Amino acid sequence: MTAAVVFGLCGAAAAGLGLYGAIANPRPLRKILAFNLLSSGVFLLFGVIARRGAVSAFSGDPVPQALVITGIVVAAAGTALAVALLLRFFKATGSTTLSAGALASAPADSIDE
Amino acid sequence: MTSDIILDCILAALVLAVGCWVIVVRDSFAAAVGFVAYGLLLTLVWVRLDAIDVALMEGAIGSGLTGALLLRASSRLGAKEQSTAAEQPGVMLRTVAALLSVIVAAMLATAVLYLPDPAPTLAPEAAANASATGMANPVTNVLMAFRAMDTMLEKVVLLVALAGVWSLARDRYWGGRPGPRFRSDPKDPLALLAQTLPPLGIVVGIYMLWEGADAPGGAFQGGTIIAAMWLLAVIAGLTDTPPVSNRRVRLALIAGPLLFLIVGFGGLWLGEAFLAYPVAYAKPLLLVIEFAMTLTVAVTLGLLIVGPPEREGAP
Amino acid sequence: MISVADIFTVIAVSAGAFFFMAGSVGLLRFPDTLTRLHALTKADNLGLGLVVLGLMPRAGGLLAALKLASVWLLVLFTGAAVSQLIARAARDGDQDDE
Amino acid sequence: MAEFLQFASGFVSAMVVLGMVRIVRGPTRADRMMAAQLLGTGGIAALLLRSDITDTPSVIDVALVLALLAAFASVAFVVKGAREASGEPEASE
Repeated sequence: MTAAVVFGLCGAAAAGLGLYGAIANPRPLRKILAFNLLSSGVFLLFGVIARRGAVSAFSGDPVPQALVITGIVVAAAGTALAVALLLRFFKATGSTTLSAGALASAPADSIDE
Repeated sequence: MTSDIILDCILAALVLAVGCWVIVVRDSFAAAVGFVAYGLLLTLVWVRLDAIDVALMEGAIGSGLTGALLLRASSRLGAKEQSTAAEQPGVMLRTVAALLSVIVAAMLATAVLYLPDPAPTLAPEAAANASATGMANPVTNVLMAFRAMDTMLEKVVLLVALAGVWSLARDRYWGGRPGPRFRSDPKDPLALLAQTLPPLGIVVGIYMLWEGADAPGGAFQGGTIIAAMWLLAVIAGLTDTPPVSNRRVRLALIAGPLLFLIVGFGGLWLGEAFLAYPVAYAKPLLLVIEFAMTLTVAVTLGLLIVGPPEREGAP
Repeated sequence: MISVADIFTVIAVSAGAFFFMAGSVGLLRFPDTLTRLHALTKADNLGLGLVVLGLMPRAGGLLAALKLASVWLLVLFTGAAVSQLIARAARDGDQDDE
Repeated sequence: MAEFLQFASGFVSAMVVLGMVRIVRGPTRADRMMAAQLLGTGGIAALLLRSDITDTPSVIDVALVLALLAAFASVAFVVKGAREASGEPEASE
């Protein structure tokens, strides 16, 4: 049992948790949160692969580490876009529901433009 | 060391416990606070995995920028959002979702347990070629030189995301200033914080960029810190967001990828390949690109977090 | 062979750990938000300060020691400002979640 | 010495975990935020100890970043608490 294995299993479980939250929680903001959990789990798996690739001079394989760094930034950008969409949707409809039935009953004039 | 493994197990269990709580807790604000804590714990995990560059990134983004973004979103949505909780999917769907998640997690866990041994690694190649760039930080080398194409395209992805955010503006606010105008109150401790912290933060950000050549750090970490400091000044009302049609803002947005492209085509022109750096000038060239990248990352992330234009720009 | 510096480190770090314990217990046991905030600021400032103080002689050189000190000063300053802000938010009617 | 610092780092982490119960219990948002703040400070202490144990000075930089940005999330909460919630208009238009 090494640190790599422990955190690898942790990453796998975090990815599973995130997947469950993204499907099962009806609230969009919570879906975004869950999605971030999912991506963090995947990043951890990359980290584990990097850690296992350690050779004498380096503490890890730098390629997966670099991929994770770009990944974290892209995940943050995706989160920002999703939150902006959600806030705009909330402003337009006054609700955050994603269910088609509830949206149809929203007053039409509240959707501007 | 056995005590290290015990600490690792505890840390992993803690990460999962906070993760579970973030998923199941009813209140969205509480979930967002949980996410900040989750980001902090992940930072510790990355340190334990000896990936200091990633730990810096996770610390700056996970518990900093994204955490703040989600906290603000949850308070802007307010109580209205709770009512959506009534649409809890049925037991059937939840069971299927749980089953699916368990299967995915189990498959990933199996993959972790049966990773090939010895592990494939590109570290020796990265070490062998480090002299070509003159920089000692292998991660910076990968980001800026060996996989420069990825990094450049990643910046383009950020720009597309920003275009997506801007496109949510109402027609009449197009090109205007994003976000609300926060009022400044000189007696507020927040104003003091926002006056004192950003100068320090910008120094730390530039230090990150500078250190990034030889030690953990780099353009992404530095840019993120600078973005956070700018956002702090905006929230405290000390400065306003610029109109997104501002030419200088747009120039800062494309500075990183543009410089990458110029250098890239320069490499092609000089006869080697796209993005091939002439070895004699590799280090100065990379430093210039990194500087432009820091600027671009800072401006892009900052504008992504403040959201679409909500007001008309100043005449 | 135990040097004076080592003894200093042990004492300071132990004291720091003690303040972290005090802060956590206070955060858990104190009856209302503002008293809990009081407990928290103790841990923030003294706990970390003592840990930093203990580690400073072991840091490799003046620059590293200064960096340690600057981490503490940063936490001290932001902690003070943020505690003020949290206290204000709590006073101005903070809604319960449950 | 390394053993002592290791123990201290474990102890500080354990205490912070104890404090994290407040994130779960609440009841007010300020309480949750405070617990997150404590976690940040404890995490910084653990990182500094870790940096000493493993002799990796760059870990101090991680602590520095946490020290800078931990306040940032709290501020995002406070701005909501102090301004938007108290009925003040967000925008000055």
